[in-house]
Amino acid sequence: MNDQFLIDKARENLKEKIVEITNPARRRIFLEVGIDDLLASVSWLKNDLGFTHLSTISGVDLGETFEVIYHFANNYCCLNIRVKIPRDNPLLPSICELIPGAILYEREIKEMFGLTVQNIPDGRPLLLPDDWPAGNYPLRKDWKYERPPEVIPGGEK
Amino acid sequence: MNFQIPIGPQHPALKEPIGLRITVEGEIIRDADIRLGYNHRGIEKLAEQKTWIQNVYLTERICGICSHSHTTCYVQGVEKLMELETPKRGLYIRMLISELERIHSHLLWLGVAGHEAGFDSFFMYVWRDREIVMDILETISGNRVHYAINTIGGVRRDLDELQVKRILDSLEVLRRRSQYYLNLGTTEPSFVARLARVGYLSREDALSLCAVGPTLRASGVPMDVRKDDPYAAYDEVPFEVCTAGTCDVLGRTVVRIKELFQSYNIIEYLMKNLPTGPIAVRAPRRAKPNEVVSRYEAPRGENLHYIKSNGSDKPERLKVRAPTLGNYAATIKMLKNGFIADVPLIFAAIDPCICCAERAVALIDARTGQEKIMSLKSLKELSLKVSPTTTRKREIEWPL
Amino acid sequence: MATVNTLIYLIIYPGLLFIFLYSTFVEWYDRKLYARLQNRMGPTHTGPSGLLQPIADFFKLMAKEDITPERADKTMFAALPPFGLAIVSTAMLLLPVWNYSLEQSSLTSFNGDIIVLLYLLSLPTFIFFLAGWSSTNLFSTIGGARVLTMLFGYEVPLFLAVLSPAVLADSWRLAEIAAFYRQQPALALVNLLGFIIALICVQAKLERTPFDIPHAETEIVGGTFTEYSGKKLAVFRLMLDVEMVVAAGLIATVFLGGFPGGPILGLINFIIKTLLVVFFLSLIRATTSRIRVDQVVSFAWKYLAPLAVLQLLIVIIVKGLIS
Amino acid sequence: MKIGVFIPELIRHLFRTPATVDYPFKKLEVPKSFRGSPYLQPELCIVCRACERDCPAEAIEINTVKEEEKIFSLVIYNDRCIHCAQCVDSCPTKAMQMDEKFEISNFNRHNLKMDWEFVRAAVKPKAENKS
Repeated sequence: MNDQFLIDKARENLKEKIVEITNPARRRIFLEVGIDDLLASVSWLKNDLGFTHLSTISGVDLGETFEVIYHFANNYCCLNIRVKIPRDNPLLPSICELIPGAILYEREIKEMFGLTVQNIPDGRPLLLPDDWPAGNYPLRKDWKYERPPEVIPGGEK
Repeated sequence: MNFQIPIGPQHPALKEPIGLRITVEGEIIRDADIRLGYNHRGIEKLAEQKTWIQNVYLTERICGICSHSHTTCYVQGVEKLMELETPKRGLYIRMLISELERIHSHLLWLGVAGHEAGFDSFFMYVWRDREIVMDILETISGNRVHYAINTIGGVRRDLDELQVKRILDSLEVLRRRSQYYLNLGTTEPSFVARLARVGYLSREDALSLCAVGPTLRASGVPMDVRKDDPYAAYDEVPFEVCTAGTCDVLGRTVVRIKELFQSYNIIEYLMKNLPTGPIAVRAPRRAKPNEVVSRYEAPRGENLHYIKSNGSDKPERLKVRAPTLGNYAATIKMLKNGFIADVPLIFAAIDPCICCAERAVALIDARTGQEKIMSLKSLKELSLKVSPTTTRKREIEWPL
Repeated sequence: MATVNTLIYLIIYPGLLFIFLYSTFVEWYDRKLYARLQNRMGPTHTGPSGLLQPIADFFKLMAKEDITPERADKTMFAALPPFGLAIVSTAMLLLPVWNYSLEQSSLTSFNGDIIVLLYLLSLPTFIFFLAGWSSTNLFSTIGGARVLTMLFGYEVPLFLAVLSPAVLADSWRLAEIAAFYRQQPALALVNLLGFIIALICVQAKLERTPFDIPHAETEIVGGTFTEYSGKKLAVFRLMLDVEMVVAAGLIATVFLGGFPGGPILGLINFIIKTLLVVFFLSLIRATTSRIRVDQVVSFAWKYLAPLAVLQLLIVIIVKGLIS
Repeated sequence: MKIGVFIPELIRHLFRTPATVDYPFKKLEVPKSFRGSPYLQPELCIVCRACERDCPAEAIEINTVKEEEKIFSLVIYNDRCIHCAQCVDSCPTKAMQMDEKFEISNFNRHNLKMDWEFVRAAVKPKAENKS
């Protein structure tokens, strides 16, 4: 297994579903697919190539769009599937059917970026407090946290 | 009859806050639920406001036990972004610290496992011998916990002959002691009775729930980033990936002790083949717009940092996936149908590092949305206030 | 004179004052030994070599805030610690230290006192259970349930193991059993198996590792004692110490030949023999890890109980041989 | 499985000196390169502000006292300091150094503040640190 083999495989199987495929470094492949093709790509990756280990799901706020990257890994390579979803309609299909271990990462990304994950088996808040105000998504770029002035207990400045 | 037990956020078995809610039937666990966030510090958000060099120390503070893992993972990624060629000697010293950290982390885990099982003597002995590693780390880096040896482009402190000799000498002691603990941990009847056939996680479950590190390897999956995706100079160093087929806590113990021996071999190789030359190159202050996925095998498993730069002196996004987070889904699976008595052991068996897995913003009042910091006095008043509705009615029924 | 003597028995020796001082000393001994076995220092600074540390701990706890949970059964919650202490102190009086004469039975030494002593040693277990239960804390409740579950495991082997020497000595009086083995020390060897079983069962009764299941801190926080604080906890701790002394004294009486020799020599005998037993108890504590409650029950019924029966059989055979 | 496999080790250690140290009365030695708290050698400081810029904990503050007389003040907030020694690395003239104190706890955070008022030094940065 090498990078070129994987890229060829991807081109062969996914064909026009691929928006972009890059290989910036050895053992690193970035594959961009459309949001509707995500489940098909993940299922191909899992069933045909045997990538069962999902390392994590990262989200990036690009302003107009959100970029969600699924980092898969096997014994050779780290393959990253990238999808872009528009900010005004942040819908993301859940991959928990295929990869049960994705649940915590999906819950995290749901909370932090305010994405709606469709068909998520368990959508309760994970990291943020129960009384967190609705509509605040900390990792979005427009969410700014102002640091309160430092209060030193029992001390006069 | 079912009833729920809260394990945490504050519990003697947990050294850090995490919420486990366990539904039990008598002593048998029927269901488990996990709640994070008690230790969430917003590091990912904070990292976007700090410079590349400041973030080295920020990532170091993600975790105390595997502080070197996070910096190495981060620094490796940033070096790729900045297209720096790290000198060989720098890489070797970096690997030395990471293996020493693995030894100290595994020994710490072994002690904690003993403590959770009520085997305090074992705990004391293991931790005593762990001091050897801590002392070496202190002499090399100048601190016991946050080594701060990494910098972008290499490492910050060099090794001298005396230190190399000291490391090689202490390896002998550590090898002997580890062999003793391997024998002891697998033969002491009461300890084995607590470890064997506890927290079963089949190979299939381990793979589908994306477990990492020793948890995965104890289920018989040889997955180790050092072998699969060699970073630093791991492709030059001979070592083996340790696995066990028992899929239980005993297997995880054995995998960790075997990994100790591999680490001793790696350190021996590193010290005997230490290249000469500079230890670091100078790093620029800015990085070109790019992205990188950096992986690292921390003592607890695969550590992944996704770094995106935008051309400024600050990262655009730093995503940290600590190994413990990857193991939570598997832990819930392991807890089911176990005994209450096994909760601390099963939970400890993934070597949870909760502050790793979480990265508070501030106390925000739910009704008003306003931030406030409660004074000690008002907290005291709140705690002393007796609810008028409390009755002395007994609600708990016979649990057996 | 008899009244003065009785008062001395009750209050000074082997009564309350002696119990208090000696049990704290035994706690110190246990802690120090446990620490040294683990290559630690143990209590160091309060008094010479930290001798006064348990007493300091006791008074410190006495001074701490005493919290009663809102939902707890308050009367029961408060009554249990002194009640438990009274029971174990009463049990202490039954040990044949000085307060007995072989010829004549008295209030503290009579035929059948071994049964009374065992009965008094069973009561603390129920005290612990009730303490856990009346706290109404979830962890306490589980701890209380575990106390009772364990009781079913170790109580029968303990009775069998302790009573078999009595069978051989043909007496139900502690003083007479001890005197019997003093006269025929070789026969004490017959009870070696029983001695080991009794040590293990006493370890379980005292809830020390590997049987510290009812208050396993890493599992169920403080178990039965989760809600106890301040004075009540101090009394409970003292009670456990006294129970340790009594249990060690019982084993020493039954298996090691008692404490002959009047006030002074008897005291020395008592100290040496109980410390020996406590040494074994500490060693067991240091050697093992905590086991699960289901493992306790299966261990007790699979191994301890059959071995105790075997011991009884040996005793009956030996008894047949010598008579 | 063996019963009592741990006993020989335990008994052996019963007669050995404990591994622990009677801490506040006896202290272990700190290694030479220990990273304690940072301090300034004001005669070397050229006020390049590298330490202030690189400090991850924002524990260093440099203020101008009198611009024309080149008098500056440097404050180290030791209550915020994370003892990473980045300031030592960043300093081109080695004006920042670490001491070897480790018992710096205090009841009042303000007592941990250290400040210097000094005239800017005219030392040239050393070549090897610059390249």
